[in-house]
This record gives sequence, structure tokens and C-alpha cells, in this order.
Amino acid sequence: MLLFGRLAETAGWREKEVTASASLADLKAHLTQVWPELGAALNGRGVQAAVDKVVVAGDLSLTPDSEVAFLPPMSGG
Amino acid sequence: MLLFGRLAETAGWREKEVTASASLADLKAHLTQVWPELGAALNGRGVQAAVDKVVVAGDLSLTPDSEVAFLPPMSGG
Amino acid sequence: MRASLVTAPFDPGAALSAFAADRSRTGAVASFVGIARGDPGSRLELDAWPEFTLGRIEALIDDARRRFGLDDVAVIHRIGRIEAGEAIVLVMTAAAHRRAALEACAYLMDHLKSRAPLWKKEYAADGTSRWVEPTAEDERGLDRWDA
Amino acid sequence: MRASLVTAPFDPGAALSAFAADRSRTGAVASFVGIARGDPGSRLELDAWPEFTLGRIEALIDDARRRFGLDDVAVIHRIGRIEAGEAIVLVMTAAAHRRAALEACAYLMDHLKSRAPLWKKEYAADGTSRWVEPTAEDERGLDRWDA
Repeated sequence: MLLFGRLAETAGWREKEVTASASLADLKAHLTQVWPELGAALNGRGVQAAVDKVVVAGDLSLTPDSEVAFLPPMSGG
Repeated sequence: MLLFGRLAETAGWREKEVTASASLADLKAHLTQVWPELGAALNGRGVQAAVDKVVVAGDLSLTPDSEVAFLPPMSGG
Repeated sequence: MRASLVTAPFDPGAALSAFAADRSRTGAVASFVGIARGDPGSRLELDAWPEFTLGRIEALIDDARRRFGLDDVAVIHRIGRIEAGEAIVLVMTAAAHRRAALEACAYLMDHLKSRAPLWKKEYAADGTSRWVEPTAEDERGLDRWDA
Repeated sequence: MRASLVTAPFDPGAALSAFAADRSRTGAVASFVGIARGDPGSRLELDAWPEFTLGRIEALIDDARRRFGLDDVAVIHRIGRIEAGEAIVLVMTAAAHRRAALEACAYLMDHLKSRAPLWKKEYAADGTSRWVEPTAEDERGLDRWDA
């Protein structure tokens, strides 16, 4: 899975293979257990999840080869 | 005096010393007498007069060294 | 001198490179290029009264600068003969905010269209020609700024 | 490919020269350059997910093209380290009408600010830093396009 912007800074990593999770919610729970600070940040305002490069709202079931990314609020331009 | 754009084309000249006139209205009357087609064009829609590089509305008295220009509707950009 | 009238083709990009340099205090640079439309062989002739035209364009620039709080503005306008595909006019604005920079370009172009002493004649490739005059749409474009 | 992400400084003017060439069918070219503001020694770092970010910017370009009836659009966006005074982003649009070209630049910039997957961190000259997040003003800027 992938982290960007301040989420990557908080976690101290940008990319990692993590234990397969059945759903996004499970994955977040797992991340929160291992990196509590990241877990808190993932529930922060404006953080979005993308699964296989599609931004998703709410929970979603995952497969072992799902590519999950967490995106903090965007600031381009 | 000076003519621009389609007024210069109508008159066949761009710049001329003309007989001193006491006012803009007199000047237009004089021009109409000598160049009737130009006279008609000067009374056309959107034609403005500039005296000494200031656009004027209505009549204005002139001195022998006034610089008069007639400006057809503008189309820059 | 932020207004210029030029008689030869110019490269809008080269002008933008110079204008956008050293803008670390500004942040936003907008530009608009008007290009002569038409088939190959068609052209424009732009009549001007250079010393008067320049003064009027500079007055428009001052208006825009005050109205939109611009840091800088430049206008380059071709006069004389212009071939299809060549740039007729380039407007560039620098401001702290992107909306001000873009709006000011629209304001300047709307006013250049019918408030700058320039007179445009179109020559089609077949030799026919006509003087361009401001359209009702151009006038409506200006009304927008009176609010 | 009308969207590109670049890691080295680029010259907005050179890009505009290329974009504005051969536009005799188009007539109107607008551009916007966003420049890194700040004191000498300050800088930005722009994080991106290039293959995803590009796709999202291309989708924005398609939206703008349809919405404003554009003939062409290009977006160049820096990523990585950007020094004060360097161009961060260049948006260029080509259209038959000047208003469409300018409005499309505003639309694209408003959306790039908070809808393009890019993450900007500001480093002041004194070494302090902060992540930039969209402001309430940025969100209001977007609301304008929902009408």
C-alpha cells in the first residue's frame, strides 16, 4: 500500500506490503494497531482512500493483490 | 486634420491641412462641401472626434492650430 | 512603458518568459494571445494613430491595475499588416491572486476590442475585404464590467 | 498527451510559443502560470503519485475541453523540489472565443488546487515547514463552477 504527503511523513514510509485485509476498514484497523499515529491521521478530515487507482467512499472489500493508497487533502496548482 | 480606418479610405487621404474653422460643426460642414462622401461618413454611427488628442462629445470651438481627428468605431484586440 | 505597438511579427512566448521572470513576490501570471484567424493567404491590416493609441492603451492598463490590484501588466499590439496565424495582441498580468490576474486579462481584452483606437480591416484570401466594427456581443462584454 | 509532470525547472514562455503556433483556426490562446512565492532560500516540495496524478489531470482537461468547447489544452505541473520564483504550473487553452479560453484557465486552476492528487509542502528560508491544505477560499472557488 501507498501513502502520500503528510501521511507518508507521519508514518515514516511511503510504500509497504502489508498483511492482506478483507476490507478497507480491516486494513485501517490493522494499520492503527501497528502505527497508531498513522491510524489517527487516516481518520483525519479530508483523507481519501484509493483502491486500484479509484477513489472510494466508505468501506470496500479487498483482495490480496488490491493496491490501496491513502491520500491526504490535495494541494496542487 | 487626421482620418483613420474606413474614414481615411472613404476620403482617399489620411492627413491634410484644412481651412481654419471656428468650430467642429463648421469644420464638418466644410468637409461635407468638399468631400460629400466623407461628410456622410462623419455623421455615421459611432464616429468620434478628437481635438488635440482628447475625444470630445458635441460641438467645440477650434483655434487655427487645433489638431482634429475623426475616429470610426474602434476594433482592436 | 508597459504598452507597445509593433509592426513586425513577435513571439508571445518570448515576451511571457521575460514577464514571468523574477515573480517570487507575485505568484500568478496570466496571459491572453489573440491570433489572426483565417485561411492561408488571408490577412488583417490594423490602422492606428500610434501616439494616441499608446496613451489610450496605457490608460486602460492603469484602470486594470487599480481595479484588480495588479503588480504588473504588459500589452503588445501589432499594427499594420498581419498574416493569418500571427499574434495580433498579447496581454500579460501579474498579481498575488490567480482570479485577479485572469479577470484582468478578460477586462483588458474586452476594452481593447472597442475602446482602443485601432481599426481592423480583414482581407480574405480571394482579395475581398471588410472593416471590422464592434459587435453587439463586444458591447455586452463591456457591460459586464459596469456592475 | 496534454498533461505532463516535470521534475526540472521549465520555461513557461517556451511552452507557450509552441502551443500558440499554428492557431489560425483558433484565434484565442490563454495561459496561467503559478509561481512559487517566497523569500530567496524558501522552496516547495510537491509530492505526487505520477501515474495516478497524470490520469486525474487528464480527466480535468477532458472536463474543461467539453465544458468550454476548447480546441486544445495543455497542463505542465512541476513535482519534487521547487525554488522560490520557479514556475509550479502552466495551464494553456486554445478556443475560438477569448472568454472560453480565459474561463477554462480559471476552471482548471481551481480544480488543480484541490482536486489533483498533489501534495505541497512549504519550506521557509529559516527551515520551518508546513503542509499546504485547500483553504475555504479554494472550496468557494470550486463552488462557482457547480451552478
